[in-house]
Amino acid sequence: MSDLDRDTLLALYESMMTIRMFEERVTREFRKGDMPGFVHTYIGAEAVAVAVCAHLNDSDYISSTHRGHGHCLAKGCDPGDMLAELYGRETGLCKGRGGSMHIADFERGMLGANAIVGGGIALAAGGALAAQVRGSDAVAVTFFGDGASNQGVLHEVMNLSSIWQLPVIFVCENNGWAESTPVEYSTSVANISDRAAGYGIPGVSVDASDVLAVYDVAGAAVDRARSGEGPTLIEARIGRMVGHYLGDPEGYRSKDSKLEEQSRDPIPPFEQRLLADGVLSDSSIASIAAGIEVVLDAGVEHAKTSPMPDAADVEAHVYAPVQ
Amino acid sequence: MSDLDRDTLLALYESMMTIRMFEERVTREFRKGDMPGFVHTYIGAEAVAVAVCAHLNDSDYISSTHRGHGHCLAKGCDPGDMLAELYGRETGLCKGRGGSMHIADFERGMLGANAIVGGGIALAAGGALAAQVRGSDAVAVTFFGDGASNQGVLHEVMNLSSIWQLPVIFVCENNGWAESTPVEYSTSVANISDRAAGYGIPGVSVDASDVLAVYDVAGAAVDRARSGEGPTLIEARIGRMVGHYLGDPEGYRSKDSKLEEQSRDPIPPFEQRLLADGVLSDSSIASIAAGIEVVLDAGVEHAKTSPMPDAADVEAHVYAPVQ
Amino acid sequence: MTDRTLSGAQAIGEALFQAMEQDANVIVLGEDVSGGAGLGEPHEGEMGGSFGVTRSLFSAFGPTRVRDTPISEAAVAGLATGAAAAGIRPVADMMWSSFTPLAFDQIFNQAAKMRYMFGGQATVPVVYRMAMGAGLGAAGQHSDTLYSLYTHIPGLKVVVPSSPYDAKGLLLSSIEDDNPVLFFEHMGLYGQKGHVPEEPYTVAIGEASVLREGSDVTIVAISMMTVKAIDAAELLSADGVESEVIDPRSLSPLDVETLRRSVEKTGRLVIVDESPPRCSIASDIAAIVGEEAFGALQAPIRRVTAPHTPVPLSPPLEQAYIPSIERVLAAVRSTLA
Amino acid sequence: MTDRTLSGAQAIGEALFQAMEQDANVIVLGEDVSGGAGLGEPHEGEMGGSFGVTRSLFSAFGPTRVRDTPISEAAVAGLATGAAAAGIRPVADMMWSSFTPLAFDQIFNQAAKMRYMFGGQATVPVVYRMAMGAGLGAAGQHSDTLYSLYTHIPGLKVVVPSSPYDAKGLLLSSIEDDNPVLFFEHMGLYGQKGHVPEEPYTVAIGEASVLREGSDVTIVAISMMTVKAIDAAELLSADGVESEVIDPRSLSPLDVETLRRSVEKTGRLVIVDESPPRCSIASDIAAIVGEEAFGALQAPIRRVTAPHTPVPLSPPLEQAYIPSIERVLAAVRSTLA
Ligand SMILES: Cc1ncc(C[n+]2csc(CCOP(=O)(O)OP(=O)(O)O)c2C)c(N)n1
Ligand SMILES: Cc1ncc(C[n+]2csc(CCOP(=O)(O)OP(=O)(O)O)c2C)c(N)n1
Ligand SMILES: [Mg+2]
Ligand SMILES: [Mg+2]
Repeated sequence: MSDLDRDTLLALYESMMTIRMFEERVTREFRKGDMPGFVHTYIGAEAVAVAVCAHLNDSDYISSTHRGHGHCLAKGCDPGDMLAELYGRETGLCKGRGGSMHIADFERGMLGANAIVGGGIALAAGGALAAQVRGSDAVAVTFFGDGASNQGVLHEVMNLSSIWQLPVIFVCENNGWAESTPVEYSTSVANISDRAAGYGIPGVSVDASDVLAVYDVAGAAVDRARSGEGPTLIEARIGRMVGHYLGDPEGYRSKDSKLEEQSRDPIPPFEQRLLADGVLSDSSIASIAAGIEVVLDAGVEHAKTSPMPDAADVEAHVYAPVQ
Repeated sequence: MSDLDRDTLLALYESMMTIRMFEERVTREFRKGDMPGFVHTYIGAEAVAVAVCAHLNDSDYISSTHRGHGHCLAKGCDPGDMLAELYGRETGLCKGRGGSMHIADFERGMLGANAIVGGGIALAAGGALAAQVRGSDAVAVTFFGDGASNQGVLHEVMNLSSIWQLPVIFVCENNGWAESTPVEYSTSVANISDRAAGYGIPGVSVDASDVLAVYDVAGAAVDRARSGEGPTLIEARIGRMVGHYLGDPEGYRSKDSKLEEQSRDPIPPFEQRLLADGVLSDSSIASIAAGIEVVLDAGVEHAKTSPMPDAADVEAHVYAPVQ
Repeated sequence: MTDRTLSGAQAIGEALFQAMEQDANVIVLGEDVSGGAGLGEPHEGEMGGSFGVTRSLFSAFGPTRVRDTPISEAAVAGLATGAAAAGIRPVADMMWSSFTPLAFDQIFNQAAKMRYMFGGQATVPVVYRMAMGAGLGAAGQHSDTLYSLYTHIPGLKVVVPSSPYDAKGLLLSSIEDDNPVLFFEHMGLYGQKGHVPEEPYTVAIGEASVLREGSDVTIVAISMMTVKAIDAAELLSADGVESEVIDPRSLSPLDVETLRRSVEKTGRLVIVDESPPRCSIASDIAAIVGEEAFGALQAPIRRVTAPHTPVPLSPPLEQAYIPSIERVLAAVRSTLA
Repeated sequence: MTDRTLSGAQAIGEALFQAMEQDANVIVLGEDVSGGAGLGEPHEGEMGGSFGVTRSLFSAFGPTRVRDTPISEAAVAGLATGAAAAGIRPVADMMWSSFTPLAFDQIFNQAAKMRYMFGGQATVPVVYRMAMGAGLGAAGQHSDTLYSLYTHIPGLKVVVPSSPYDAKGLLLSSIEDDNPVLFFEHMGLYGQKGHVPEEPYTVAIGEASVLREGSDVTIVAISMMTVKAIDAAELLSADGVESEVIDPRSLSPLDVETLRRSVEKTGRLVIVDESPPRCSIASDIAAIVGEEAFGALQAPIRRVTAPHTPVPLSPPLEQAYIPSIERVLAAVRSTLA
């Protein structure tokens, strides 16, 4: 078990709560009908993004998925700018061009959500390649799902990253499902982490209802990468507490199995533990939540009052100007 | 060691010799300059195609590579029609449209050489899928190189074939090189067969300078597939006795290393063994060779005297007619 | 009977169902085509693909012929291609056309070329179905049309239905066709209602449909742009301008004859296409008709297309991306000026 | 100095060498770009890619900046894209353009769209180099041109040099460019000899080159089709027909202005393009010029293209596939008839 100081523990907690409350707010706002596009929330997976990104700084890169809000927030993106993006506003992180599935923040090394399943894997490894070429100690993390683990590009990139000893960490968020398809059906191996052996890199599975377990595993992988020892594959096991996307009727799974998955929520056990250890108190929990609520209120207000992009600008931002 | 009858042993030998002599003849003819295109010979790999295809019949499928002559011959393609194809003649297996890198013979389940490295892997698995859908006991074999083993499609197809228990055998011909790139550099695992574990299928490496060893391993894999037990990955280790393509200056490897690889020729030890066992004699060896030479002479004659396609037919064969 | 009405999604689902009934060689495979089908049991609440199109198939035809797949577009397209070459008739659900780039080698280098390279011995009766188009706010990596790319590729057929009736008939033709067919289902088609006979029927691939006759200008519209074209034509009619609206229905092969004849009559051509303009079907039709009906043309051929950009999320931008009725009207008027 | 002559392959190699000298952020990666480089030691007899273009790089710049890769086109293109987004300038050697379909998702869905989807924050200075074209008997799966496909895609630049001079200058521009550039090197260019200054210089992307002036007909020729166009022009000149021959040099962006002005002068346009005709750059130029110079056109625009087929192996078929001088002459004459 990690021997973390109070501040780190609190930061992990607050970061997880920020994601959870952000996603719950997005869920409510989305239902009102004025948020465009498709939204996939990160509810239930918070421990992964938070525990991994706790080891990263702004020079480090991450690439994300269609389910990217948690990665953004954990990497330090501004919730208000994110909300403005979700609402398609000119003030959004991507000026409203991308939305939930294509949100990015290059200043924070956040190389983008990706609506192509598996689409971010090579990009993050590219970030790691750039770091290696420059001789910096930056690392890169690519988050992807169990579904994405069957995309060919993962195989290619794990192989290439291994032979070049790139500072990249492969984080597979195994929530048991790819849309309606269960991982037991789609994937020919018991532990996705077992595939690491085929690439000569360490592979480890971790129960991601335990944020501290993920923290340790991720810390070791980031250290390895930073010190030039190459990639690691981490399989983080989570329950998919919600539907695949906002609005998913979920006809393909039973109420019982969903309840079972919801019981793997990473937040309550961590909260209990921090309460027991005196790191949190009922009142500090309330005040953290209140603080986040203030940020989210302001964020939603910012988003909804921001201007839409001008239709006349539809052709802007396709090409970088020639110097 | 296989306990094979005389006829089978002789058939294996004759088939290997046919490939070797075919390729030597092609090499000579190519140097004369009137054979178009790029040619990659199968010299040194004979044991693989021969030992694997010995377990197959015309209802079984194979897919091949840019180095496909050996697979064709082992699957029963006519040498004369192959030569006509290499010369781009209307009488060729593909009416001169494909040439060496795109030679096929659907009547023999030979789904094509493939000039895309890794391009045949999914096609053969598709053949296996068709067999499974039809409820037939046909199997499919896909041959590919060590270089192809790093293509993403292999990962996808091994996974899919495993979960569907398709009757497909993955035969990786590891000759140590992909063009000028050594497998030790390109590939992040000691044995390519070790990757099978990531897909829940058996993986085995075999020294393919020993045709009987390959015969046994392939037989077991074909039996598994035919009886519905699913795929196998076989890594057949061979030496690359020749250049990557006809004309390769091979500046990237030393004479010594080439000599070492040439010492892994599968034919001499097998010939010695058959001589020792009385299956072959000096005179039967000579008469087999003479018989093959007759076929090749006739084939080259057939090829060179066959008409070229008519330029006016350049647009034929793009689409199947609508019934 | 004659007023039996189905949505585009239902019409496509019915075509698949009937094709599978008629021919045991027809199989359906793709991500979530049933949904949880891999678990073996037919079940309530099947997903049936992203738009419910394939919902009825698993229960009726079972796991051998209706196969959920992992997320492995190259393998899905590649196995479908190989299985077709080996004699069955797979219908691969590629979900959205924007995902086909992951399978592009299988479609471009394998399926499309196989018959030609092998001198005619290969027959590759595979259909790749896919949703496409902007309008749902799915943004950059889901909303591409891509039919222009596939039209460039010899060996493929490209089908773009714009009504439930055509969707059913063209899909049945596509499944019967012995060539690889890219079957593009626009977002807007799924919800559209229209008359669809219950019995199986085919609509020939390669025959354009004249949706409206007119003598002043020809408007060729691709896929659901037909709706804008028809609306524009009605508005123009009020001004006394009679438009002939043509839906090519398939882009490869293209019914050049019908287009040429119309333009010879009207002397004017506007093409409405939701793809970006460069090397697009709009350019292609303009080039072909510009050559074949040169003498008849009384005005430059106008193309109303998406801009040369990816598809944006934000609603005002997405609306600016999709060709509008106003732009169609302006283009038609410019040919009359 | 002024008569320093290099082959196309040498000119491209020199551009890469100089770009790497000038900017430590430039790296080269791809299958066999050195050959055996992975073994660590610089060595004699480097392969230097399929055509020896990159032969000098590994010894000069070492294994960090010159990287052989496994055969993993998607990873090669994808890592190059990601590395570019992360601030370096990778030049990815894709070998032959026919192999880029394996990397199509990385190029189409990632590299091309990144800047737009992310509201302008991404800068993706990656170059994908590739050989292309028929003529070597490499047949169906090696000989595609494919520049038309990439021209369709917003966010990409597409460069098609036709002389050693342009190849060097355009490659240096491409590497300096902050956008993803597809750099197409025709087989025929590698062996072609021409004047190439030793010092680094750039040729601007987006500026066509008028290879020959003339007032009777405009011939636009893509990549090495320029050679056929020039030869045809000389033959026509003997008959008193003066052709203006234009090489667009880049297809995206396209120098429409130069094309339009020429056709306004000549009133006639023939386009020579080695790709299949449908949704091709030939169609695209015909559509654009047909619209912009409509009033000036005295004859239908003729496209001389490959047929709508894959590339055949057999020499007479391959020759029939590639546009011939005879076909160019016939097309020009038809515009004058
Ligand atoms: C290339 C591609 N194929 C299919 C889809 C459609 N799709 C979106 S999310 C998804 C499931 C992804 O599953 P997983 O990777 O496990 O991530 P999760 O949603 O479970 O977090 C699918 C199939 C897509 N967006 N991109
Ligand atoms: C997709 C693709 N990438 C690259 C090439 C160029 N190429 C042809 S053969 C070859 C090496 C293949 O190595 P391997 O798979 O080991 O087969 P071998 O030649 O050793 O039999 C390469 C890179 C190609 N034909 N197709
Ligand atoms: Mg999942
Ligand atoms: Mg090899």
